[in-house]
Order: sequence, then structure tokens, then C-alpha cells
Amino acid sequence: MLSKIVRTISDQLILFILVFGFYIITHGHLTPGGGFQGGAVIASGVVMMIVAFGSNQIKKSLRERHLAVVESSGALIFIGMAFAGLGTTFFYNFLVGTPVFGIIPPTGPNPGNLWTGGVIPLMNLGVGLKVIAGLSAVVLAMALFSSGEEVEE
Amino acid sequence: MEFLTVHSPALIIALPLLAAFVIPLLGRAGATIRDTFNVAILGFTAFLVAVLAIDVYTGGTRVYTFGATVPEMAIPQGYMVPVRIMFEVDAISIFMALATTVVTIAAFIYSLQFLKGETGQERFYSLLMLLFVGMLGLELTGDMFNMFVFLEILSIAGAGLASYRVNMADAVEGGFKYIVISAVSALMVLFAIGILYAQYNLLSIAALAHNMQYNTLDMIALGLLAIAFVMKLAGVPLHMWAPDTYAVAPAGITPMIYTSSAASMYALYRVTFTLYGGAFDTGAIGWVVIILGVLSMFIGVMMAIHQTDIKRLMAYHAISQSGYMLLGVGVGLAVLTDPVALASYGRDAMNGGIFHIINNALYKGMLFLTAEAIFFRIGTRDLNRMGGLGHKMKWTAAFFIIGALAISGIPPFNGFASKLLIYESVFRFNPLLSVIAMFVSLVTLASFTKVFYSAFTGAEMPSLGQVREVPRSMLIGMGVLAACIIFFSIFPGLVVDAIVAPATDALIDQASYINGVMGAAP
Amino acid sequence: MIQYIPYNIPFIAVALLVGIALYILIFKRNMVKIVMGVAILGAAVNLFLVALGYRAGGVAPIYTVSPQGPMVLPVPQALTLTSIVIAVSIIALMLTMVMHTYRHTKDVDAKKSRTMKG
Amino acid sequence: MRQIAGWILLIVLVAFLISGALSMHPFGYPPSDMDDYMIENSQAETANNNVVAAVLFDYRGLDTLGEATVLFTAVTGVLLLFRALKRKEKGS
Repeated sequence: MLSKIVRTISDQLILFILVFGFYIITHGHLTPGGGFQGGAVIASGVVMMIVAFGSNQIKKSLRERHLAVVESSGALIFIGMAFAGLGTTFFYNFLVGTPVFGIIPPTGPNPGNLWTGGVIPLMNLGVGLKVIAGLSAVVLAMALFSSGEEVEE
Repeated sequence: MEFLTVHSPALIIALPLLAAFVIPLLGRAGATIRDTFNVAILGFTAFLVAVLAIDVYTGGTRVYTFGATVPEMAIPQGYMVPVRIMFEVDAISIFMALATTVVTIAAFIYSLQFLKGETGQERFYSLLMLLFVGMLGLELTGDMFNMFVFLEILSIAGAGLASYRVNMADAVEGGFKYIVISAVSALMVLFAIGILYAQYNLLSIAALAHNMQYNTLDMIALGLLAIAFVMKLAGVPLHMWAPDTYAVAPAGITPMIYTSSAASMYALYRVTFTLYGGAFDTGAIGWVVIILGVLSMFIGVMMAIHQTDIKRLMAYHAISQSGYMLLGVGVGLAVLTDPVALASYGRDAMNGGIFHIINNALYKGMLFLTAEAIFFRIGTRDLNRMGGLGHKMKWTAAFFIIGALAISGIPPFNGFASKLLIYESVFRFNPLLSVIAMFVSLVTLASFTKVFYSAFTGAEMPSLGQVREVPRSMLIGMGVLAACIIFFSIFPGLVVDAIVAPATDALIDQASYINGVMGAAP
Repeated sequence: MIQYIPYNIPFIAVALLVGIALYILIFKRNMVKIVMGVAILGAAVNLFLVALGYRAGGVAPIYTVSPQGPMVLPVPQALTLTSIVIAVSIIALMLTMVMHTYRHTKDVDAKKSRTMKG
Repeated sequence: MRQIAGWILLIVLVAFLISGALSMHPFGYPPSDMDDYMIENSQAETANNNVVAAVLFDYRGLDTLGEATVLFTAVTGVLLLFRALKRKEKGS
């Protein structure tokens, strides 16, 4: 656990990091970014919390088995989207043309519309969840291991 | 059924992947539900592999394009190059997939009771599924970058599983060695892919082969790919990781890691025959492969003789046996541009080399499992501390005898069938190579005789009085492989005609592979 | 070819980075240094892939309020993203093994251990 | 011996790579058959402004699934290696 100044600042910063990461994930089909990048941003926020508060403190609110569940569900969202296209082919972008995320943007440069992209925003969300949980779990496990604690099953 | 046939290439990958993602969630539901689920998924995947195999052997190469409106449409309407990722399944791919599936099922059944009482089981099974996916993907894919991704999946899953017994220092080190070698070889593959992409702006194997110009950069890429895959399959100058990793990997995983090196060997063949082969003189590359094969055979077996750790010994034999596969296919590669020689002995040599892949996956896998069974009961891999186990572990001893006779090429067994093909055809190519191969076979027999005498016969060690036969699931796991070995031993001709010869033809016939994708180009 | 040399500096930098990484992997025996070697090799390959896709004067391949002009190639960027994530995964697993080795031996110098001689 | 062999290997490889680097296409002028298709058609086919995202999740979606799987594999592997070796008593 680091000093009180660091803890206070981290407490304030984590909110901005979460919002920024969430923005990157949800706008992945419009602007640079996406599930991996946004997930990495949020995971770095979690790492900041682990550094500031110490792994023992974080462990009380963030269990690895919960992280594993989040990770698996992110992966399942992703592969589920791929399965859902199976009516045509695996990974077929079946939402294109439908009102849900399926609005086709005008060709060429345009201002961008959040409801475009077909399955891509949903896949971004799945990947984002997965990356957040995965990277946090890795760092948490390493921190717990080096502080001598056993990682729970 | 129609649906399954059409989508089987995708489902073969997707179902075990889905299982790998679900297993951690099922962990809390109880071991029985999880095991049932795993068995169901593995069984269904095996069924799909069989469906796809029948389809490929009767209907020829299958192309499955991910995300296209029609699975066969590798090239978009009115365009000249493939854009999407596609799986291209021909006879050799599906042959490797069959071998992989059989070994995985045996390894999985074996692990069921082996892991009783251990922690981290759901993660173990999750990684096992991922290793399976990695191998299948590597074998079915028709895209270079996709091949790299699956290579990484199998490497990481294999390394994680190899160091499963983290309480033993050498297990962690074996895993570390494996992952360093894997990471370096995978990055070399990626580098080569980058070079190819820079020149042709393509990633599909068929399209790259279609446009290949054989200039300096292509040769550098070939060199990088060859070094990387030889590293991964533990060919001799780059084999040092194999004994360490094979020796420490837990039961069931060693055969799978071994099969994943066979998958790397498939990748090497795919690159040399399909990506490059054909129009350019493969003689020099063929000789390089032959020399690598002979070195692997000879050095592997020589290192094996004086080992006292049973799994290290078998690991060196595994390296030695890889040499046979390289030798057989290398002879085919050396005469690829000479139709007369290819027809008279090159094709037979390749048949032998490819038949040896599946034979070896079966009996080598079973030998690793027997070694692990001994370790499971007596807690040591040291041959000097074993003795008289044949009385207590009758089934294990029987399986060991079958495996040992098969690996040494004793006549009724399948090892003999593939080795005979190699001896005969290689003799016509270069008699010396054939003599070396036979000599290595003899030394292998001697080595396994030694193991058998020191482990299974003789007086019982006093410390081993309590040893019992291993649990039933482990016996069934070994039995699956033994049954396949016996089947292959009784009907070698049938197997060669039905699945091996088409695989050889698929490797030689570069044009039809290219045509599978580029046929639709305007 | 000579006239292109000034423009090929990124590719030469890649070759040198690979050289550094191979130097580490061949000669160093400290496990942490080996991990660093793999990381440098990964960085070299990533630089190579990104450099492949650059088109002179190109803009990012994103149509949202994009300026006019040719776009750089999108595929190498996607490949690089994949390769970065893979490198992160591999390094995480490697460091895990290093930590375990350290706990077992209190030393990460591979020379002293039995099996790391190869 | 090992040192000398290592140096020879290193120098040969780097020399090859540099010669390769010199014979690459000029930096900034790549061939682009496949990529042009994606740049031109990503908006119509995938309803997507971000071509990189379209490549990642649509044209080469399987690679991204593989990549996510690699991450999943690594995380599973890390947690497997850091697991508690003894089962905890129930209720603790």
C-alpha cells in the first residue's frame, strides 16, 4: 500500500480511466481503438489500484474467480456473435442492414453514426470485457504471488 | 446433416473453443458435469472430423471462407485475390486432424483419473481443449497468418500445461524452455509472413503459391519458416528443448505436445511442398530435409541409449522417430521435379514418411502414457529404481510391449509397415541412408529391451511392494491407442490406400490446392 | 536498389533490432534477459509489420471525418494488433515461469540450473 | 566453441536480414491488391467506418478470435501456474 496522496489521487483518477476506456471500447467501430485497446486502458486502471492499495486490499473486492467468469463471458459473447452468423457462414456479419447496429454509412468520409458496424460493436464489447478481466487477473495473480499469498482456486 | 457437412471445418475449431471458454464457468457445477460436457464436446468434434474426412476423401479439397456469403467463395465476386480467411482442407490436413483427434481423446480419457484430487482441474481441461484447437487450426487453415495464430495457441497452451506441476523446479524450467523456443519460432514465422505479405500483399497460402516468384526475399522467408518449424518439431540441431519438456509434462500432455510437433512437421511440409514446391528445383531443400532427418534419427537414438530417466529416454526416441518422417518426405521432396523417380520410389518414400507420422503419434503417445503410468504409481522416472513392475501392472506392461515392438519396427506391427516403405524406397534413392535407418531401428529395439528388463521384469524392488495397477480411465486411454495400433498393424495396406496415399497425393499436387482457392479468379 | 536506401531505413532498423534480440537469445542465460530478448524480437516484428503498410502521404484508414488522401493499408495494422496481444500473452506466461523459478531456486540465472544448459 | 558458433549464426542471419531489407519494396509504396478491396468495400459490406476494425472483426475475424483465445490461454495458463497446490478446507 502506497501513501495516502497516491491512494486519494488513484481513487479520483480511476473514474476517468473507466470512462475513457469505456468510450474507446464502444466507439471502436468509428474511431481508432476497440476492445483490446479500451480493455487495456481499463486494465491499466485496475493495475494502478493494485499498486496504490496493495493486492491484499484489492483482493477483498476483486476475486479472481469473478474475473475468470467475466473473462469467459466476454469470450462467449465474442464467439457467440461468430456462431450467430452460422446461418450463412461462421463469422458472417449478420447485423448489416438491420436497424440494430446495421445502418450502412455513406461511402467516403462521413461524421459517423454509433449504430453502424453490424456485429463489430458487440464483438468489441465482448473482447473488451475479456481483456479487462484477463489482464487484471494476470496482474492480480502475480501481485498476490509475489506478496507470498496463495492464489485461490 | 447437410448443415454439419457444410460447416464442419468451422465447427471443428469452434466447438472445442466454445468448450474451453465454458469449462471455467462449469468448474463450480461439479466435476461430473464438467467431464460429461468435455466428453460430449470431444466426441462430437471427433464425429465432425470423421464427417469432414469422408467428405474430403470422396469429394476432394474443401474450402471454407469465414464470413463470406457462400463458404466456397474464397474470392469476392469480381475480384482477383482472396480477401477473407479461409480454411482449405485437403487429404493431408484431414489426415493430420484424424491423428490429432485420436491422440487427444486418448490423452483426455487418460487424464480423467490421473488428475483426481489435484487442484486447477478446470483450467487444465480448458488448456487441453485449447491445445487441441491449436493443433486442429494449424492443420486445417489455408492462411499464413492464421497459421501463426494457431501456432501461438498451441505453444502457449502446451507451455502452460507442461509446467503444470509447479512444485517441481524442473517442470517450470521445461515449460520455460518450450515457450522460449515457441515464441522465437513463432516470431520467425511472423517475420517470414511479413516478408511474403510485403511482396504480394496476400496471406492465403494458395494465392501466395500462385504468385510466388522465388526471388531472394522469398528464399529468406523460406529459410526463416524452415528454421522455425524445425525448431518447433525438435529436429536435431535445434532439439535441446524436447527432452526437458517431454520429461516434465504431466500425463496425457506429453503425447499431445508430441503431436503438436507433428503438426509443426505438417506445417513444414505444407510450406515446402505447397507454398514453394512445384515450379522450382526442390532438390537442395530435399537434401537439407534428408540430412536433418538422418541427423535426428542417429543423434536422437544415440542420446537415448544412456538415459536413465524413462521419459527423457522416450523423448530422445521421439526425436529419433521424427527423423524417419523427415527422411521419407525429404526423399520425396528431393525428387519432386523428376516424375520418373517420383513415380518409382519418391511417392512410396513419402507414403512411408506420412504413414509414420500417424503410427508414431499412436505408439509414441502410448509409450509416454505407460511411462507416466509408472510415474503415477511409483513416483520416480529413474529406471534404476524400478524393477519387477510387470507382476503388479500387467496391463501397463502389455501396452508397453506393444508400443516398444511397434516403435522398433518388429514385423507384425504398424511401425514395421511404415518403416518398410521407407527402407525400400530410400534404398533406391541412396542405399546408405536406408542402412542408417535400419541401424537406428536396431538400436531402438535394444534400448527398449533395456527399459523393459529394468522396469518390468526381474525381482521386485522392496520399496515397490504396494504398487497396484493404474486406475481404469488411464488403462482405457492407453487401450484406445493400443486398439488403433493393432488395427493399423492388421490392415496396413488398407490404411495406406485409404488415408495415406491421398495425403501424399495432396502434398505433391500443388496445382489442385491452388486451384481450390484461385480457381474462381477471373 | 541503391536509390531506395534512404527510404528503407525502417526495414534496416528492423534487421538491427532482430540482431540485438538474437544476440540476447543466443548469448545471455539470465531468464529475465531471455524474456527481454523475446520482447525485443516481438517489437522488431511489430515495427516491420507496421512499416509494411505505410503508404507515402497516407491517412489512417478510418472514414469518420477523415481528411482526403490515400489511406495506409489496414491489414498490417490489424496483424500488428494481433501480434502485440500475442506478445503480451507470451511475456505474461514467461514471467510467471520466471517467478516460479525464482521461488524454487532464488536465482534466475539459467547457468546454475540443471536443465537449462541447452 | 559455442560462442564462435553463436557469433557466426548471428552475423549470417543479420547479414541476410539486412540484404533482405535492402531489396524490400521502397518504404511507403507497398503493393496493395488485397488491402484496396477492404478500403473500398468495408463501408458497404460491413457498415463500418473504421477499416481496421472491419479487418479485425470481419474480414479477418478468425484471427481476432484466435488472438482473444491466445490471451485467454495465457491468462488460464498464468492462473493455472499460480494455483494453490493444496485444496482449502470447505468453508474457510
